[in-house]
Amino acid sequence: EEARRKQECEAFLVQFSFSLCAEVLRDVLAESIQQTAREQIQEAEIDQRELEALCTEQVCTGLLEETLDTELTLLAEEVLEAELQHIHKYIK
Amino acid sequence: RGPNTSSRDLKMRATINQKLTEMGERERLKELLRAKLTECGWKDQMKAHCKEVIKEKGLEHVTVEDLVVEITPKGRALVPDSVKKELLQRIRMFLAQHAT
Amino acid sequence: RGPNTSSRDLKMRATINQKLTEMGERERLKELLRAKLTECGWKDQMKAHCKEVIKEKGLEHVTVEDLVVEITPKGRALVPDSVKKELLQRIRMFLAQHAT
Repeated sequence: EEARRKQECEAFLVQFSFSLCAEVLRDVLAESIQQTAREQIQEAEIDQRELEALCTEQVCTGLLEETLDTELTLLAEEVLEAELQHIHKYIK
Repeated sequence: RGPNTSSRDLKMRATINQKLTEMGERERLKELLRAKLTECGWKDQMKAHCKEVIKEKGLEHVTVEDLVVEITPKGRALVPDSVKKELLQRIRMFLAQHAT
Repeated sequence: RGPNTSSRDLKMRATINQKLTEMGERERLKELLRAKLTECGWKDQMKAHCKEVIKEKGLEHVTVEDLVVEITPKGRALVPDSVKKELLQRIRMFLAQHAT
Protein backbone atom coordinates (compact mmCIF):
# COMPACT_ATOMS: atom_id res chain seq x y z
CA GLU A 1 0.00 0.00 0.00
CA GLU A 2 2.83 2.35 0.94
CA ALA A 3 4.67 1.60 -2.28
CA ARG A 4 1.51 2.18 -4.30
CA ARG A 5 0.88 5.50 -2.58
CA LYS A 6 4.46 6.59 -3.19
CA GLN A 7 4.15 5.66 -6.84
CA GLU A 8 0.91 7.59 -7.16
CA CYS A 9 2.41 10.59 -5.47
CA GLU A 10 5.39 10.54 -7.81
CA ALA A 11 3.11 10.26 -10.83
CA PHE A 12 1.10 13.19 -9.54
CA LEU A 13 4.23 15.32 -9.09
CA VAL A 14 5.43 14.54 -12.61
CA GLN A 15 2.07 15.51 -14.02
CA PHE A 16 1.89 18.60 -11.81
CA SER A 17 5.40 19.69 -12.88
CA PHE A 18 4.38 19.57 -16.53
CA SER A 19 1.15 21.45 -15.99
CA LEU A 20 2.86 24.12 -13.86
CA CYS A 21 5.61 24.47 -16.45
CA ALA A 22 3.02 24.91 -19.20
CA GLU A 23 1.09 27.40 -17.08
CA VAL A 24 4.16 29.55 -16.32
CA LEU A 25 5.19 29.43 -19.98
CA ARG A 26 1.70 30.40 -21.14
CA ASP A 27 1.43 33.32 -18.70
CA VAL A 28 4.90 34.70 -19.31
CA LEU A 29 4.67 34.34 -23.09
CA ALA A 30 1.27 36.03 -23.18
CA GLU A 31 2.52 38.91 -21.07
CA SER A 32 5.84 39.26 -22.95
CA ILE A 33 4.18 39.08 -26.37
CA GLN A 34 1.63 41.69 -25.36
CA GLN A 35 4.37 43.95 -23.97
CA THR A 36 6.60 43.55 -27.04
CA ALA A 37 3.70 44.26 -29.42
CA ARG A 38 2.69 47.35 -27.45
CA GLU A 39 6.26 48.66 -27.30
CA GLN A 40 6.89 48.04 -30.99
CA ILE A 41 3.68 49.81 -32.03
CA GLN A 42 4.62 52.75 -29.82
CA GLU A 43 8.13 52.82 -31.24
CA ALA A 44 6.78 52.70 -34.78
CA GLU A 45 4.38 55.55 -33.99
CA ILE A 46 7.18 57.70 -32.60
CA ASP A 47 9.32 56.88 -35.61
CA GLN A 48 6.47 57.76 -37.94
CA ARG A 49 5.86 61.09 -36.19
CA GLU A 50 9.56 61.96 -36.34
CA LEU A 51 9.69 61.11 -40.03
CA GLU A 52 6.57 63.16 -40.71
CA ALA A 53 8.03 66.15 -38.87
CA LEU A 54 11.31 65.87 -40.76
CA CYS A 55 9.63 65.48 -44.15
CA THR A 56 7.27 68.37 -43.45
CA GLU A 57 10.29 70.59 -42.72
CA GLN A 58 11.96 69.41 -45.91
CA VAL A 59 8.84 70.11 -47.96
CA CYS A 60 8.60 73.54 -46.33
CA THR A 61 12.22 74.31 -47.21
CA GLY A 62 11.63 73.11 -50.77
CA LEU A 63 8.57 75.29 -51.15
CA LEU A 64 10.40 78.29 -49.71
CA GLU A 65 13.38 77.83 -52.03
CA GLU A 66 11.16 77.35 -55.05
CA THR A 67 9.25 80.54 -54.27
CA LEU A 68 12.45 82.47 -53.55
CA ASP A 69 14.03 81.31 -56.81
CA THR A 70 11.01 82.50 -58.78
CA GLU A 71 10.80 85.77 -56.88
CA LEU A 72 14.51 86.48 -57.22
CA THR A 73 14.44 85.79 -60.94
CA LEU A 74 11.45 88.12 -61.37
CA LEU A 75 13.14 90.77 -59.27
CA ALA A 76 16.42 90.51 -61.19
CA GLU A 77 14.55 90.78 -64.50
CA GLU A 78 12.50 93.70 -63.26
CA VAL A 79 15.44 95.68 -61.84
CA LEU A 80 17.68 94.96 -64.80
CA GLU A 81 14.95 96.03 -67.21
CA ALA A 82 14.32 99.23 -65.26
CA GLU A 83 18.02 100.05 -65.19
CA LEU A 84 18.29 99.48 -68.94
CA GLN A 85 15.31 101.69 -69.63
CA HIS A 86 16.80 104.32 -67.38
CA ILE A 87 20.05 104.24 -69.34
CA HIS A 88 18.20 104.34 -72.68
CA LYS A 89 16.28 107.37 -71.51
CA TYR A 90 19.52 108.99 -70.42
CA ILE A 91 21.22 108.24 -73.76
CA LYS A 92 18.28 109.66 -75.75
CA ARG B 1 -8.16 6.29 -10.28
CA GLY B 2 -10.93 6.24 -7.70
CA PRO B 3 -12.76 9.24 -6.26
CA ASN B 4 -10.40 9.25 -3.28
CA THR B 5 -7.34 9.60 -5.47
CA SER B 6 -8.92 12.46 -7.29
CA SER B 7 -9.83 14.35 -4.13
CA ARG B 8 -6.36 13.68 -2.74
CA ASP B 9 -4.85 15.04 -5.97
CA LEU B 10 -6.97 18.15 -5.69
CA LYS B 11 -5.91 18.62 -2.09
CA MET B 12 -2.24 18.15 -2.98
CA ARG B 13 -2.60 20.48 -5.88
CA ALA B 14 -4.13 23.16 -3.66
CA THR B 15 -1.41 22.70 -1.03
CA ILE B 16 1.43 22.96 -3.54
CA ASN B 17 -0.13 25.92 -5.28
CA GLN B 18 -0.47 27.69 -1.96
CA LYS B 19 3.18 26.96 -1.16
CA LEU B 20 4.31 28.16 -4.58
CA THR B 21 2.53 31.44 -4.07
CA GLU B 22 3.33 31.94 -0.41
CA MET B 23 7.02 31.25 -0.90
CA GLY B 24 7.17 33.52 -3.93
CA GLU B 25 8.33 30.63 -6.11
CA ARG B 26 5.68 31.20 -8.77
CA GLU B 27 6.92 34.75 -9.27
CA ARG B 28 10.53 33.60 -9.25
CA LEU B 29 9.76 31.01 -11.93
CA LYS B 30 8.21 33.70 -14.08
CA GLU B 31 11.13 35.99 -13.45
CA LEU B 32 13.56 33.24 -14.40
CA LEU B 33 11.68 32.60 -17.62
CA ARG B 34 11.57 36.29 -18.51
CA ALA B 35 15.32 36.53 -17.97
CA LYS B 36 15.97 33.42 -20.04
CA LEU B 37 13.82 34.71 -22.90
CA THR B 38 15.85 37.89 -23.02
CA GLU B 39 19.14 36.05 -22.64
CA CYS B 40 18.49 33.55 -25.46
CA GLY B 41 17.50 36.25 -27.93
CA TRP B 42 13.80 35.39 -27.99
CA LYS B 43 12.84 38.97 -27.13
CA ASP B 44 14.99 40.44 -29.89
CA GLN B 45 13.58 37.95 -32.39
CA MET B 46 10.07 38.94 -31.37
CA LYS B 47 10.87 42.63 -31.71
CA ALA B 48 12.23 42.01 -35.20
CA HIS B 49 9.15 39.98 -36.09
CA CYS B 50 6.88 42.79 -34.86
CA LYS B 51 8.79 45.27 -37.01
CA GLU B 52 8.38 43.02 -40.06
CA VAL B 53 4.63 42.68 -39.51
CA ILE B 54 4.20 46.43 -38.98
CA LYS B 55 6.22 47.15 -42.10
CA GLU B 56 4.32 44.60 -44.14
CA LYS B 57 0.84 45.66 -43.06
CA GLY B 58 1.52 49.36 -42.55
CA LEU B 59 1.35 50.99 -39.13
CA GLU B 60 -2.06 52.49 -39.81
CA HIS B 61 -3.51 49.03 -40.36
CA VAL B 62 -2.16 47.32 -37.23
CA THR B 63 -3.46 47.42 -33.68
CA VAL B 64 -1.69 45.93 -30.65
CA GLU B 65 -4.29 43.15 -30.66
CA ASP B 66 -3.67 42.32 -34.33
CA LEU B 67 0.02 42.21 -33.71
CA VAL B 68 -0.37 39.92 -30.71
CA VAL B 69 -2.46 37.49 -32.76
CA GLU B 70 0.03 37.62 -35.61
CA ILE B 71 3.19 37.02 -33.58
CA THR B 72 1.92 34.57 -30.96
CA PRO B 73 2.48 31.35 -32.98
CA LYS B 74 6.08 32.32 -33.71
CA GLY B 75 6.51 33.46 -30.12
CA ARG B 76 5.55 30.01 -28.85
CA ALA B 77 7.59 28.18 -31.44
CA LEU B 78 10.72 30.18 -30.78
CA VAL B 79 11.09 29.30 -27.10
CA PRO B 80 14.17 27.05 -27.01
CA ASP B 81 13.73 23.55 -25.61
CA SER B 82 16.66 24.20 -23.28
CA VAL B 83 14.70 27.04 -21.63
CA LYS B 84 11.62 24.85 -21.20
CA LYS B 85 13.78 22.07 -19.77
CA GLU B 86 15.45 24.42 -17.32
CA LEU B 87 12.09 25.68 -16.14
CA LEU B 88 10.78 22.16 -15.69
CA GLN B 89 13.94 21.19 -13.85
CA ARG B 90 13.56 24.07 -11.45
CA ILE B 91 9.92 23.18 -10.80
CA ARG B 92 10.88 19.58 -10.11
CA MET B 93 13.56 20.67 -7.67
CA PHE B 94 11.11 22.86 -5.83
CA LEU B 95 8.54 20.10 -5.65
CA ALA B 96 11.13 17.57 -4.47
CA GLN B 97 12.06 19.90 -1.65
CA HIS B 98 8.62 21.11 -0.65
CA ALA B 99 5.96 18.65 -1.74
CA THR B 100 6.01 16.02 0.95
CA ARG C 1 17.21 54.82 -38.76
CA GLY C 2 17.68 51.91 -41.11
CA PRO C 3 18.67 51.67 -44.74
CA ASN C 4 15.04 52.01 -45.89
CA THR C 5 14.80 55.48 -44.40
CA SER C 6 15.69 57.06 -47.69
CA SER C 7 12.86 55.41 -49.63
CA ARG C 8 10.43 56.04 -46.77
CA ASP C 9 11.52 59.69 -46.74
CA LEU C 10 10.98 60.01 -50.46
CA LYS C 11 7.59 58.38 -50.26
CA MET C 12 6.44 60.54 -47.40
CA ARG C 13 7.68 63.76 -49.01
CA ALA C 14 5.92 62.79 -52.22
CA THR C 15 2.69 62.14 -50.30
CA ILE C 16 2.88 65.49 -48.52
CA ASN C 17 3.62 67.35 -51.74
CA GLN C 18 0.82 65.56 -53.54
CA LYS C 19 -1.66 66.48 -50.83
CA LEU C 20 -0.59 70.12 -50.90
CA THR C 21 -0.75 70.30 -54.68
CA GLU C 22 -4.01 68.41 -55.17
CA MET C 23 -5.88 70.62 -52.78
CA GLY C 24 -4.40 73.85 -54.09
CA GLU C 25 -2.67 74.56 -50.80
CA ARG C 26 0.78 74.70 -52.40
CA GLU C 27 -0.23 77.69 -54.51
CA ARG C 28 -1.94 79.37 -51.58
CA LEU C 29 1.20 78.95 -49.49
CA LYS C 30 3.35 80.47 -52.20
CA GLU C 31 0.94 83.36 -52.40
CA LEU C 32 1.09 83.82 -48.66
CA LEU C 33 4.87 83.70 -48.75
CA ARG C 34 5.07 86.33 -51.50
CA ALA C 35 2.78 88.61 -49.52
CA LYS C 36 4.88 88.12 -46.38
CA LEU C 37 8.09 88.87 -48.27
CA THR C 38 6.66 92.13 -49.51
CA GLU C 39 5.19 93.00 -46.13
CA CYS C 40 8.42 92.44 -44.19
CA GLY C 41 10.53 94.56 -46.56
CA TRP C 42 12.44 91.65 -48.07
CA LYS C 43 11.47 92.61 -51.60
CA ASP C 44 12.65 96.20 -51.18
CA GLN C 45 15.92 95.04 -49.64
CA MET C 46 16.49 92.67 -52.54
CA LYS C 47 15.71 95.33 -55.10
CA ALA C 48 18.27 97.60 -53.50
CA HIS C 49 20.76 94.75 -53.47
CA CYS C 50 20.16 94.11 -57.17
CA LYS C 51 20.88 97.74 -57.91
CA GLU C 52 24.09 97.61 -55.87
CA VAL C 53 25.31 94.55 -57.75
CA ILE C 54 24.50 96.12 -61.12
CA LYS C 55 26.28 99.30 -60.11
CA GLU C 56 29.29 97.39 -58.87
CA LYS C 57 29.67 95.14 -61.92
CA GLY C 58 28.46 97.54 -64.54
CA LEU C 59 25.16 97.17 -66.38
CA GLU C 60 26.78 95.91 -69.55
CA HIS C 61 28.43 93.03 -67.70
CA VAL C 62 25.36 91.64 -65.93
CA THR C 63 22.82 89.13 -67.23
CA VAL C 64 19.65 88.07 -65.41
CA GLU C 65 21.28 84.71 -64.62
CA ASP C 66 24.41 86.36 -63.15
CA LEU C 67 22.27 88.63 -61.06
CA VAL C 68 20.16 85.78 -59.74
CA VAL C 69 23.27 83.80 -58.79
CA GLU C 70 24.73 86.85 -57.10
CA ILE C 71 21.67 87.81 -55.07
CA THR C 72 20.42 84.31 -54.10
CA PRO C 73 22.56 83.80 -50.95
CA LYS C 74 21.47 87.12 -49.50
CA GLY C 75 17.91 86.50 -50.66
CA ARG C 76 17.77 83.27 -48.70
CA ALA C 77 19.54 84.68 -45.66
CA LEU C 78 17.25 87.68 -45.40
CA VAL C 79 14.01 85.73 -45.10
CA PRO C 80 12.92 86.36 -41.51
CA ASP C 81 12.67 83.31 -39.25
CA SER C 82 9.14 84.34 -38.35
CA VAL C 83 8.10 83.96 -41.99
CA LYS C 84 9.71 80.51 -42.22
CA LYS C 85 8.05 79.48 -38.96
CA GLU C 86 4.66 80.69 -40.10
CA LEU C 87 4.98 78.74 -43.33
CA LEU C 88 5.95 75.56 -41.51
CA GLN C 89 3.15 76.05 -39.02
CA ARG C 90 0.64 76.48 -41.78
CA ILE C 91 1.83 73.30 -43.55
CA ARG C 92 1.63 71.35 -40.29
CA MET C 93 -1.89 72.61 -39.63
CA PHE C 94 -2.98 71.72 -43.13
CA LEU C 95 -1.57 68.21 -42.84
CA ALA C 96 -3.14 67.72 -39.43
CA GLN C 97 -6.52 68.78 -40.78
CA HIS C 98 -6.23 66.51 -43.80
CA ALA C 99 -4.66 63.50 -42.12
CA THR C 100 -5.88 60.20 -43.51
